[in-house]
Amino acid sequence: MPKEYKTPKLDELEKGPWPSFVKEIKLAAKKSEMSNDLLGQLEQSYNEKLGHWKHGGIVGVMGYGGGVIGRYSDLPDKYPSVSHFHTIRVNQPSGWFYTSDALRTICDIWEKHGSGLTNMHGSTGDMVFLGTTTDHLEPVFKDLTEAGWDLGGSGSDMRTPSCCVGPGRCEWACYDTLQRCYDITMRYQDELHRPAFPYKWKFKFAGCPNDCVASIARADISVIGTWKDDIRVDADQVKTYADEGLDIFNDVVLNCPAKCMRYDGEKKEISIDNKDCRRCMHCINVMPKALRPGVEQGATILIGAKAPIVEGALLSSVLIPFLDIDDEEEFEAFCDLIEEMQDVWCEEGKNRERVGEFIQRVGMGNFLEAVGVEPIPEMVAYPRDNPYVFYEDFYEDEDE
Amino acid sequence: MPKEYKTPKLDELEKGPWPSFVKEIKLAAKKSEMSNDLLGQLEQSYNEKLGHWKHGGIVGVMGYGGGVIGRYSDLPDKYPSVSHFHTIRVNQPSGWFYTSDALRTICDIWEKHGSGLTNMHGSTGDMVFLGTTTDHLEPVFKDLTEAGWDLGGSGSDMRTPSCCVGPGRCEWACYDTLQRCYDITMRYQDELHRPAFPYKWKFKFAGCPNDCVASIARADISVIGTWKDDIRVDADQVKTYADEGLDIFNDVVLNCPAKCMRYDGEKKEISIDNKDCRRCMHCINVMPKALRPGVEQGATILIGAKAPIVEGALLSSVLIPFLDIDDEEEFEAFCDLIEEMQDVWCEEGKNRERVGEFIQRVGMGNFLEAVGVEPIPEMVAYPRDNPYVFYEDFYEDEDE
Amino acid sequence: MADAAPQRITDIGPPDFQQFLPPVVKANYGKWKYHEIVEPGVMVHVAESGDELYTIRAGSPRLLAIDTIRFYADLADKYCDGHLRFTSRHNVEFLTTKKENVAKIRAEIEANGNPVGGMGRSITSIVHTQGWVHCHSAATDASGVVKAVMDEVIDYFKEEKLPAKCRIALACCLNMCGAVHCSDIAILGIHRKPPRIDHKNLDKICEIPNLSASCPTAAIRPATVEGMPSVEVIEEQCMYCANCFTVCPAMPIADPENDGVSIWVGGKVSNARSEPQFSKLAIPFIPNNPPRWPEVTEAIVKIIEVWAANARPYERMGEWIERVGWPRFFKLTGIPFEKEHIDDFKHAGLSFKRSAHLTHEA
Amino acid sequence: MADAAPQRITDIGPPDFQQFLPPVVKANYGKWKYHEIVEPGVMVHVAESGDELYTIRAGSPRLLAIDTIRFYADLADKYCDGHLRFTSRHNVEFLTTKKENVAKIRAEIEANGNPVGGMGRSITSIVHTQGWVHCHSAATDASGVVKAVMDEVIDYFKEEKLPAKCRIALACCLNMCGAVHCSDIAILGIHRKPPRIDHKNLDKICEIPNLSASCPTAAIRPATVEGMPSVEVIEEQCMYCANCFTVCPAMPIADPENDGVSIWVGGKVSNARSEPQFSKLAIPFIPNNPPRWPEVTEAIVKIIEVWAANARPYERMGEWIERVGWPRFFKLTGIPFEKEHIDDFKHAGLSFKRSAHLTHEA
Ligand code: SRM
Ligand code: SRM
Ligand code: SRM
Ligand code: SRM
Ligand code: SF4
Ligand code: SF4
Ligand code: SF4
Ligand code: SF4
Ligand code: SF4
Ligand code: SF4
Ligand code: SF4
Ligand code: SF4
Repeated sequence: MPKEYKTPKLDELEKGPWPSFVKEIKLAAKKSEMSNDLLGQLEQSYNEKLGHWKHGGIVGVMGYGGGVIGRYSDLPDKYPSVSHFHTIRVNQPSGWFYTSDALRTICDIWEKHGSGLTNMHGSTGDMVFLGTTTDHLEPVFKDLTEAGWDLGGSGSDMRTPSCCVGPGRCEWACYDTLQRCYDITMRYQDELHRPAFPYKWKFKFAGCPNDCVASIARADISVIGTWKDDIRVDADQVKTYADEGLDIFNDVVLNCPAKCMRYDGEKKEISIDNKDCRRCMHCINVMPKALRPGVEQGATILIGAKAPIVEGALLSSVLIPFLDIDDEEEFEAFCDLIEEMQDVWCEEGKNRERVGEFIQRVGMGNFLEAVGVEPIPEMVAYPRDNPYVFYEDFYEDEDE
Repeated sequence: MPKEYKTPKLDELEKGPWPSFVKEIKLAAKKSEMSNDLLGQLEQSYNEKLGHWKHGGIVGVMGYGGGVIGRYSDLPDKYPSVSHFHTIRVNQPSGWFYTSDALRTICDIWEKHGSGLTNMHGSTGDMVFLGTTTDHLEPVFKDLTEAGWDLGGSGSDMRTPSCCVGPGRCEWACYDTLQRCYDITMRYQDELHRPAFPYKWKFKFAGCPNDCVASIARADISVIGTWKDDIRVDADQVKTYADEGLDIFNDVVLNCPAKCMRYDGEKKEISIDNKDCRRCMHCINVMPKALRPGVEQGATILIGAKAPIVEGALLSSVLIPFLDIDDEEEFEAFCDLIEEMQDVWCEEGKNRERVGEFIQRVGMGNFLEAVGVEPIPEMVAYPRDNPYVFYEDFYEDEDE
Repeated sequence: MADAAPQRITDIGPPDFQQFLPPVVKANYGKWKYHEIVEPGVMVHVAESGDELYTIRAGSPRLLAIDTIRFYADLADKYCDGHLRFTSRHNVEFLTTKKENVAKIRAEIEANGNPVGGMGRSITSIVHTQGWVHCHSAATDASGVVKAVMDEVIDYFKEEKLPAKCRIALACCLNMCGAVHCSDIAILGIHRKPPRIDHKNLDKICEIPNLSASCPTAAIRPATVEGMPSVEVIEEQCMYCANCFTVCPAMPIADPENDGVSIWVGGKVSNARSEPQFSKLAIPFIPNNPPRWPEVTEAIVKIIEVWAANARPYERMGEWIERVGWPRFFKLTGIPFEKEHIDDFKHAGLSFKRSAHLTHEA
Repeated sequence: MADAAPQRITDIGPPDFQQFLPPVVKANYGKWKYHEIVEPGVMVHVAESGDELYTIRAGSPRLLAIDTIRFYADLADKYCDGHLRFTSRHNVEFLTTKKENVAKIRAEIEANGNPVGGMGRSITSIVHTQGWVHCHSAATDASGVVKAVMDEVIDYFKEEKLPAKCRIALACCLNMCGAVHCSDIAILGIHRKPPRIDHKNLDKICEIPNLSASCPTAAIRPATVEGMPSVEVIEEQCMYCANCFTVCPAMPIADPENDGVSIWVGGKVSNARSEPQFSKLAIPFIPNNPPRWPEVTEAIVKIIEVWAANARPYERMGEWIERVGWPRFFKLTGIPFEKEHIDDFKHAGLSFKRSAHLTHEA
């Protein structure tokens, strides 16, 4: 019988209409002493306003450098079952599609080897198995791989790529996010499992500029779908929206960042100057039955997003304005560029320097030169506004 | 007879429809050997693509530290009349209004003591007397002051303030630019003539947000007129503009940065949500007969503009969103604040550190604290987006 | 899938997603035409073929016991031919071609305590991190704050009654695992005291040059303390980012009285209308007050209500504030503007108001 | 004014402007109602009283011989009761209440070679600096380039045929006395070679610590050269700003082959519509080619024409580029985009395109 903890503070969080994580821990605690001790330690944290985990140590499965986060309680005597409480990151399938069978297999493995608690999913995208001991790592790994699953990334490696639902269920997907996410994951298994970079290296794939996987904010390489040709307009549907009361003028036209739409209120007709359109998606979002992205579709590749530590947060910035990433040749070229960038970053990057910080430190121009990409104005919001140019060539006159 | 220089290069610049500075130099050269030698040296510069002036030395009039820029030719043997060629900065009257008599007096003084060449005006605003010798400095100063004129600033002092034409000839002036420019100039004569600051200290007064004196780009203290209440609308004149063919919708409403205007094309009526209006002036500029600033007028005070050296160019930023600067009490309070800021900057500023750079270095919050101004959200375009907050107070718990 | 291999299997990657796609998805892959939200939390996607796919989205606590996952799986078997997915914000979605199943799924999942919603102009689940449940670095809990906030705003999850989407995120320390920096509302755990130094052990477990280099403000200097090689922290230069602690366990920084939560607003990720933006500081500090962090929930509810009452349709939090100006935001929410709001980090000067574009009250 | 004082007069300041105001200005001071541009270069201001004031604006070379000033004075006497003013951009303005004088003033001032114009949607005089005429620091001439450019664009001065105002400014070195950093088109003199060091004299005339501190990129280090205290410059770190030369004459930087002109576009000062903005780099370098700098004038004319042909009414250069995007600007003007255009100074990262807001050509 597991020890019974009084958890008046946590019990408060069982109340209220939103589903309760405390209920989940208690549910798991019925079967797992680990989860039960977690409950105890967490209640103590709630009382003391202080976490009780020690700085992680390096643990893992044989031959892999990533996928496991070591974790130890700083009150191991009091909560012995969580004295080791490592998490295992399990690489999710593209788009987080599952079958009930697949989920049950996973649950069974985790029931056998761990706390029975998970995150579905971690914020990088993995399934997170929350809490096990060092001696269970190899067994759980064995069971997982035998069932067809593998670990995700952690440490200074390629991290588990993730993607939006894309062509699986979205009319706006401009390329096959699910497939390309899978392709990159499979291609870089070694990079994903064996940290060899200066720091983490994250990929996210969004099918259109709505960016439902937050790639521009959270991935070193952000792949965002877009299109080249004209927005497809179904004039009848425009009229229907107008008739149904949509304020096309104020809600659509006035919100167009490119100021490239005109609306004829009498005729209920919309016209778009597509050469100025920024592919922001707004008008399409508001009138999905009337407007659709063009048919010449592909992706914009951006680079460098990260959280604030150390130099301040970054959003990714444009590297390739348009790539027909579904095309195998262009995809190969993209992979070549990835590898080229990895090389340059590995060679010149400092320890714990994300690629975005690296580019800022060495200068975008120098970075482009090193990876063999031509500078183009699409890469900047605006050209420099300071006159501090490092001209590389100057003429030497005779008398020097 | 002055030496005659062949100036084929400069002669090219006598051609063409725009008034020629070469003609002016030649005109002056008829009466002045200095201007003649200037012609010779300038032609040489045009041939060699190189200036021939030496780094300025410190020259001036007794008791003043500013107002004169020392200048020496590096070819004194070849162009002896410009071996000394100092400029004198003469403080212009507010708004650059002159009478013909006043101008003639000035011309006569300069004919007597210098090259006969001027800049009307220098880019800070002074009349610039272009070229004289050290021994003429005291005499020219004597003649000027006797005629009621005084020198402008140079070096690390308050620089000659300047202002737009304002109430003198502009319907949009929201305060008396001419008077306040004059007041500040007179009040700070000592600061203007005797450099005692870390670096230069410039004031510019614009009567409205059009900023016709470029104060926000060029003055450490930028005073820009604005108003508090509603834009005055003359509905009949709006109709007239519409009837005369102005595209009120596209040219006015769509350009409103606050998106706070609505236009009823049928009734030809404009409506403005004044609480959102940013006082940008655009609609008023386009329809001066129909729209006017409100009647509760005053000024926004901004601080810190400068050219790029060393840390990059700066525009001024909001210090006081609204000040009824025409009111004597509020003006006194403004002067008190100026002096407070001078003190703090003098005490903590580094040599050659403009106040804008100073504020960036010590932090706006600390600067405000030092000068006794409350921080308000009007001072920022947006609050910080990084989590690196220097909290000043933290609780100490018992066991420390 | 399972396949008893004698040797150790590695680098196989995740299963191919194809095997998990519902048949209707396979049939209409990349051929969807449009979608419609048919009721809160339920949308239909219509394919060019005319096929329809209904999605029922339900809120989930993310921290799930395996038995709950099994419950989801059972529900999928019952109504969705065994198909379901999770979203990028940790909700669970049931996918069915049968319109008549929608109400049934809703009933069963709601009965389990999972509200249906989070679509369109709503608040969806809060992206968050580990907190005291699993991380050594946390300045606050994650799941607890999230639960407390969602309890208060759940109506905005269940109904579409906001001007636009409102994305809330939480990260329990400045590492920002939730990547909260681009959220309409971000809750960020924050320390407010310099690290303590375990001089006895420091040299044994950490590399001093690396440690010094880790500090963004160069507040850490090598020093010999009681004869031992260690470091000192110039306290005035420390802004409590805890990067030193990440690099070196001998620099603990958590402190019950000084740890807490800051609130950030106006960020976004999508390119819709305006470009993606960072969230900006709204409330510098609220002390930790478990189990329900009432000051935090109150502030968030207030911010949402003010935005909802004042924004135009389709205006995200930051777009609204951008239009009416930050002074209005502070005025309407009643949040005091303080020195801490003014940036003083690297790009500080760029955040100053460098124009006369101001609103004034007559 | 003149008043023979026996003792030295100081600190009297400029004369009170009041004594220079035309009577109609005094009478209607602060009571102007509206204005109208009645013909290019001529406007009338109408006061609430109904009084009218005509202003005729004429281009001036700024660098004026006193005899030219006297000519302006005579003209003011003849038609304006002795009143005139100069503008913040160095034009001269004749002020009269008599409509019938307008044509006469125009005729006489034009006959003297001063075009009338510069109002409304036009190009007005170029704000500029000293150049080789008077400054030791110049990387190019000022007056010469200005004259050459104005000769080419004078029709835009004389007629109102642009989408909006176009402000051109020139500064002959990075000190930017013309404050060109916020101009629709800025011409900026620029060095491209590190300073030479006069080791023999340096220590005598300059303070070495001040000198080292003056360099924004920390490229200057104290060094002993041939036994003398001096400095060395790490050439790869130098971006030729010449701040060291400003501080120390023993660091000359001017160089005929490497000095020249850069072109910047899209800045503005007014708050009208958009907030004030810095100009951005369009052309990194054009060699000095006196007396007429044909490559410079050609580039500027091209930029103006492209803007004029493509901008909407009221769209300043920068507002147009902001709307259609920088790629379009480079494409239409044919200016090559190069590494130099990408910022690598302090705030570099903020100039990267951090969104998917892009135009694409099908
Ligand atoms: C589990 C997870 C949070 C969660 O609850 O979802 C997580 C947890 C941790 N993150 Fe994270 N990060 C997680 C997603 C992220 C994200 C979001 C993303 O990937 O989309 C970010 C922001 C994006 C980014 O990478 O910039 C993120 C930015 C960080 C950082 C700061 C990195 C930086 O460059 O600034 C650190 C600090 C570090 O790496 O030393 C960090 C470090 C950590 C560590 C390993 C703490 C540490 O210093 O050792 C945390 C372990 C917690 C634990 O005990 O389990 N974590 N971390 C997420 C991974 C789950 C998964 O694999 O799916
Ligand atoms: C004469 C004038 C240019 C002109 O042709 O109009 C001028 C000329 C000089 N400026 Fe200037 N500046 C002049 C207006 C400006 C302006 C514009 C303004 O005031 O509106 C600026 C930019 C605004 C600003 O102050 O930031 C300006 C920013 C500089 C700087 C850079 C200051 C900075 O903080 O970055 C320097 C360098 C220095 O001070 O060492 C400088 C230095 C100089 C020196 C004194 C060169 C030097 O290093 O000794 C020049 C003397 C030239 C000569 O031989 O006559 N000048 N200078 C302008 C003054 C005339 C007058 O009094 O009306
Ligand atoms: C005379 C002068 C003020 C002075 O005290 O000397 C002046 C006078 C007027 N300005 Fe100005 N501005 C004057 C320099 C400026 C400057 C400063 C500068 O260029 O260095 C600016 C800021 C320029 C910038 O943004 O870069 C300036 C931005 C404006 C604007 C805003 C234009 C815009 O759309 O951005 C207006 C409004 C308009 O024209 O519609 C304006 C409007 C006016 C009006 C119509 C105001 C009025 O009702 O009298 C005046 C005649 C306008 C004209 O020339 O078309 N004035 N005006 C200056 C004439 C300079 C010249 O000789 O050409
Ligand atoms: C299911 C999901 C993708 C996935 O692969 O998991 C998804 C699905 C859809 N998104 Fe999304 N978005 C999803 C996360 C996101 C995110 C990422 C995030 O929040 O971290 C964003 C960026 C948020 C931001 O900007 O901060 C996002 C920004 C959008 C937008 C742009 C909204 C805007 O105006 O800024 C749209 C367009 C719209 O809703 O009008 C959109 C539209 C849609 C549509 C309508 C697309 C479609 O036709 O199917 C889908 C249903 C929308 C809905 O929920 O109202 N989706 N969407 C994600 C559901 C998360 C959840 O459980 O709530
Ligand atoms: S990012 Fe675009 S394609 Fe992907 S789910 Fe969102 S709206 Fe659909
Ligand atoms: S996608 Fe965006 S930029 Fe393009 S027309 Fe629609 S609203 Fe305008
Ligand atoms: S700044 Fe305003 S008040 Fe002054 S002249 Fe220009 S438009 Fe008139
Ligand atoms: S002044 Fe500017 S912000 Fe105000 S209503 Fe007019 S255009 Fe809009
Ligand atoms: S945000 Fe900080 S405390 Fe929270 S999980 Fe990530 S590293 Fe740990
Ligand atoms: S908490 Fe951050 S700022 Fe403070 S010493 Fe550590 S690394 Fe430096
Ligand atoms: S810009 Fe430079 S060269 Fe030109 S006058 Fe000013 S300091 Fe001299
Ligand atoms: S020119 Fe500028 S960058 Fe080069 S050494 Fe001198 S101060 Fe430094």
